[in-house]
Amino acid sequence: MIPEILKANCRSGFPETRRPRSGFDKSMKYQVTIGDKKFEVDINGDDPTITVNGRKVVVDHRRYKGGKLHSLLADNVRFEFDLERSNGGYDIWHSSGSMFAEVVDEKTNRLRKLMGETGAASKLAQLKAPMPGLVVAVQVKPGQEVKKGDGLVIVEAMKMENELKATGAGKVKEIKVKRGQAVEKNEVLVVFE
Amino acid sequence: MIPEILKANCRSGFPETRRPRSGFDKSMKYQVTIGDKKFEVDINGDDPTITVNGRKVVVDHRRYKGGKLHSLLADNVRFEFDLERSNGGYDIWHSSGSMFAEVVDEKTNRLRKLMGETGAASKLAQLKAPMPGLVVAVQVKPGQEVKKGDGLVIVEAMKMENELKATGAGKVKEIKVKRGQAVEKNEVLVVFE
Amino acid sequence: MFKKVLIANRGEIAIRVIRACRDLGIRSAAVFSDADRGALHVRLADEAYYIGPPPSTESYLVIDKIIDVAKKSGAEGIHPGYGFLAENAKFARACSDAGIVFVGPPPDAIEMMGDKMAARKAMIAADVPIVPGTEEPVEREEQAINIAKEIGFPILIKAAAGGGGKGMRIVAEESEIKSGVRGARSEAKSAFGDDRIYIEKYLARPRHIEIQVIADTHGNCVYLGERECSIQRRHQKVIEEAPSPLVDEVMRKKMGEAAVAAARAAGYFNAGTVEFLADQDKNFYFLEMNTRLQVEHPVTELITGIDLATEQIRVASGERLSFEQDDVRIRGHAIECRIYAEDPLSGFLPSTGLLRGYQEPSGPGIRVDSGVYEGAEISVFYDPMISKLLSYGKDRKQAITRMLRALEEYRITGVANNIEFHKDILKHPEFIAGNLSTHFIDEHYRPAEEPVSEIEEAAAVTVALAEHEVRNKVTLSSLKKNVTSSWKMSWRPGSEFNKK
Amino acid sequence: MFKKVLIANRGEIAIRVIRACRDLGIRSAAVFSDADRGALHVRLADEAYYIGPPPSTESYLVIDKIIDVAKKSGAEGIHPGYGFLAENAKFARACSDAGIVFVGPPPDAIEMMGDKMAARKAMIAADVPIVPGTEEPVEREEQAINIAKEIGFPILIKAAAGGGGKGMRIVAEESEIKSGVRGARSEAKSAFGDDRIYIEKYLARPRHIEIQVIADTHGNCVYLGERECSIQRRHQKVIEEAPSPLVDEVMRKKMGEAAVAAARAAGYFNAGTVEFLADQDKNFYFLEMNTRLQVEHPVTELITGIDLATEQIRVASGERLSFEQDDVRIRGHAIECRIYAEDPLSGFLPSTGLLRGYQEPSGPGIRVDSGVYEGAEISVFYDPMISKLLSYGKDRKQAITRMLRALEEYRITGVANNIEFHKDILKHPEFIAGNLSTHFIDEHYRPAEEPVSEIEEAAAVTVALAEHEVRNKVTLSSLKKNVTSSWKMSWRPGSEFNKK
Repeated sequence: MIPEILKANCRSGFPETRRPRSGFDKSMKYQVTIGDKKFEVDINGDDPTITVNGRKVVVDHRRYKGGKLHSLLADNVRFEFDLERSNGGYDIWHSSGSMFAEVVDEKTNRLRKLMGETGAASKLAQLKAPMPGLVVAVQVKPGQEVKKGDGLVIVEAMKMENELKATGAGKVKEIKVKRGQAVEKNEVLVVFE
Repeated sequence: MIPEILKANCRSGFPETRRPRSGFDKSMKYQVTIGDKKFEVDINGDDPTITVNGRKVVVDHRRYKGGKLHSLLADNVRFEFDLERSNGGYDIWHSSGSMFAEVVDEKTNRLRKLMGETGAASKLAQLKAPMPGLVVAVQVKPGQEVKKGDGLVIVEAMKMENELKATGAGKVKEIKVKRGQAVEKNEVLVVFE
Repeated sequence: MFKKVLIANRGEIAIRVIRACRDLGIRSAAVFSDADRGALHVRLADEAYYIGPPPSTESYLVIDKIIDVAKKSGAEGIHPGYGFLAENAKFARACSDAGIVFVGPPPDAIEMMGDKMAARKAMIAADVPIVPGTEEPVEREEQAINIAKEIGFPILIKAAAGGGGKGMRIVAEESEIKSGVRGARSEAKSAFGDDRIYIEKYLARPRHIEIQVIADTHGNCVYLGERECSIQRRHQKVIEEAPSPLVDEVMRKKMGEAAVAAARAAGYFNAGTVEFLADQDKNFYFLEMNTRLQVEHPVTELITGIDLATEQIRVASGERLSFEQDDVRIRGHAIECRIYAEDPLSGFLPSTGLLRGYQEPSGPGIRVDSGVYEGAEISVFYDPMISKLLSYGKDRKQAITRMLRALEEYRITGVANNIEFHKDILKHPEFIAGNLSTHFIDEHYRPAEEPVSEIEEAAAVTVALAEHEVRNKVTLSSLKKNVTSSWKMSWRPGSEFNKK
Repeated sequence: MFKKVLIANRGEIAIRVIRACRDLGIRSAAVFSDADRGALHVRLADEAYYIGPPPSTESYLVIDKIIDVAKKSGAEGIHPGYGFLAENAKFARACSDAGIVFVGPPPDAIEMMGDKMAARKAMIAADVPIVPGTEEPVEREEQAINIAKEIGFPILIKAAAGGGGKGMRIVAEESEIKSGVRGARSEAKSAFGDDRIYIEKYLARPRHIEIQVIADTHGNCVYLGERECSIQRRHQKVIEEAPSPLVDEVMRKKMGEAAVAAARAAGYFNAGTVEFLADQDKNFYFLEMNTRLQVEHPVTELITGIDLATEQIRVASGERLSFEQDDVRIRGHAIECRIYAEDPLSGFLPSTGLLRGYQEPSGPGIRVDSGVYEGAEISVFYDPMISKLLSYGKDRKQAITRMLRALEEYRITGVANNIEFHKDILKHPEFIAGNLSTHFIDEHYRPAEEPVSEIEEAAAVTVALAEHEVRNKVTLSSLKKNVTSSWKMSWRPGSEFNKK
């Protein structure tokens, strides 16, 4: 079986494909969370006029380059994003950086609210290695309170020592690595309470 | 099901993949036909030393960019080809042009010879439209003998009139299009006897 | 200065203007047909407006649509690029009627220079040398025969509204005149909607040399040296260079002053090019004036250091030229190779399709003005130009050397292209010696019939190895061992194989 | 001249040398580790030789392997690029022992300039101004404290074998000295295998200005103006420009002559760079000499029109310099932005992975020296530089404007990059005013914490539309209707959808 996402990618690789005129649900509300900002996007079938946080916008959205390149004209203003499925959401690459978006439809969102979930939690949970490398120093101990910006672990990679800092406040629960240890990208180094 | 060729493409997309050390047939002979030239290529499992028309060459062959980009080092000389499956063979794009290759293994080749097939026949069989366009003139008639370089059909495309010429000698059997007709790329325009 | 400019064009020239706008701090608005929604000019502009179906007659050439989206966008100026509406006086007038500045010359100048007859008359009056020929359009075929006899064969039949080689016929003897007139007329009719033709003396082995001029609305007009554009195929330029190997300081000054006289005679402002035919004895004759930015303008930018596209917009907004004639200094040598999706081995037949692989050259002395990207489509609807490859060096030799290096680096797969053709020309002893004429291709270009056998052999080996790999299906697990973790990270979407 | 040159390097500098070789008609042979088989330098070279596993200590740094493949290839010269073996005197000697020309200075000059202490001594003897500090390596921490007290705080602790900011510590007060010495020593040990350190006065708000020199083996030595490289992060240059906004004709001549004196004192030939620290009053002090082609050499190429890499190879082959001091003319202004795969918002942490999308800028005044392509991997094993983006303009203002335009056009996805960082710097009023110092980043760079809300909103809309599209599974047939035939032609391999 071709996974669903691959189908989507291949399909949207056709440069000339217009947004199809049929087969879409009549109306759909999506809640998109980027960082601590939330965007309500209402899409009505294949109507080019959508609303975002209540404001009407005329959009023209296409995919190119095998589906990864998303071109958006929003009221004729040009945007370009490279979208990559990641952790149930999307990694969004754009010309000036990257961000992560979580997207849920209205139904799921309502359900979640009922169940008391908070959506994309942004509290300090764990420190992951941003690249493969060698741990040259661990600067914290279990039980230690840290605040945003505190140095946690130094990883040597690409011939440079990189100090990984806390992105928020928290209390160290467990150190998963020790000095001299080689780590993979995204390997968990420190767990917080 | 993922078609076999897609698998091959995806698999070879790993840039760091070395030619694997196992699972290959011990020895295999291929006959590759490009134009009117034939090349016998002997490959012995994953041995980097192969022979081409009896001459030994040390090769390092990898695929990049989703499998389409083939990099070959032949006795350390660098070549690069973009291979695309086409009509049971391969379209080969390289930095100075393109060509078509037919490839058969030894067994198939022997079988073919027994059955009296000639392999990639290069005689004038039909004229296809090299691009979509409009037929503005047909310059030959059924029964007419043509020689290499004779004008056959004029197709207007990209705002220019393009005279399609005979690539060899032959006798016109049938004209498939008429003046004013729009044609697709690769549509057959003239059939030869 | 404008705050927003609409670019009524596509491809590399639209991108050239987007870059000029950015350099001036102006917002750029692109237009696109259905075929161009994913085109590079749309990807690079700040805004983009849909203007209709792929055929240019239903989109890029529809004056009302362009004016409408210009108004909608709030653009204060429209840059027409080259081709399409660039030399359409009606469009220039429609712009000013809509209160939008047309980034180009006054409509009257476009009209005068667009009418070859009127232009010739004006040039005669302004003492600019012209090629002997008719001053009025030729009506009947008999008339054509008489004129031809008068000025002598060979003659050239040209469309009055023409350009780019369309509606053009060379006639060597009387018997060919009738079919030549008919052919030129019908081609002119379909290309320009105007079947008037005229006749002039056909110069044997002429060189095509043109002078770039730019004028402001305050009466200043400056020439920026010449470009030699003798290397042509299908009557269209493919290689241009500046300075010309033929032109010395004396000839440059004479031609430059003639070009300025031509521009002044037309009441010209903004950028324009006065084209001349020159013989090997350095005589030159006015051919026509192109009332727009030329395809080959970058060679002039490279040798003068003057940015023509930004200067155009500055002048259009009413500013004075930022330099005078004496400030113009020529340094080094520049060459442009037009890279087309076409097959030189089949009579330069255009090629269309997906750019499967696309990697541009770079490095010292190289500039690429392109309108495509890997994965983009070369469409059947428009000019099959992929890019303009430019080289710059301290002298002609270095410019050629660098161009050959860049051609060697350029990787284009999926469509036919003329890179090998350019290499053949640039390596030709006559080209290296600077012995150019508009017949260069016919006289000297002999494409290699066969690819180099070394490449064929390597291709055969590659095909065999590829086939071998496919037949001996390798299990995933044996492959995964060698894959680094970072790769695994990035190969996520769309791959079956990382899901086990 | 050589017929073949081996390039003992990778990435953009290997490609720079390949281009120089092509310009000279020399065959180029690349080397590659397992991680680089598909790297761009391998794709562009004429030949390529495997030299071992990814870690550079097992491949690019192994002298024997390099010499072996050079012999095997039949190369007559080896160009070391920068980094790796470029400033390794042992390697230069191994080349000449093997009968191969090292494209660089004589081993003795490398050795002398590589030893900071020896270099300082030689400079004192040659009357080249130096920063006050130790002339001998510092042995014990107590010794360091005494020296520091003598020359006054702040002081700088540097590795004797150092370069590129490694093994470097700034110490503001006595209490920090011990840890500073220890840190610098251990970093120096692991980076260079040599833990000798020395101490010098730390200049507050210095500017880093360097002079390019080139000398032949016939006793000619010429300076090619200065480059200002004050914009640094992690003690590494990120933005360089030429000429320096600080330097006038008088200062240029003084610095140039000092640089030539420094080179002569070392018995130098080939290209080299003499680095100076300068204060805002135009005093300057010898810092070190880099005995190789610098990363930032293209800014000098752009303003002088001299091709440094080809000139290097010419000189190495025994030719005389093709120009004299009086021929060197500076025209215009050039800037280089080093584009790194790193995250400026996380302390410039390097980023690795697949370049999902990669589109380089181009157009007037832009040159990109890069070592990557779309689909290539930024590997963990080497320097995370993606490219050197260069702009050239008639003056500093135009160079900045064009650089900002190019940064705006540049599209890199899949790895973090510092494009926004460069934009922030280039738009900063102090940068525009030319008020630079090596502390510029610390003092002035304040990254925007939040992305522009307009982009976030557009991203949210795009995500919602993408999700909407995926959920409302469109049947293939409805899509195929709109697909042009040429597209279908080219989409053949690997696609399920054209097989019905």
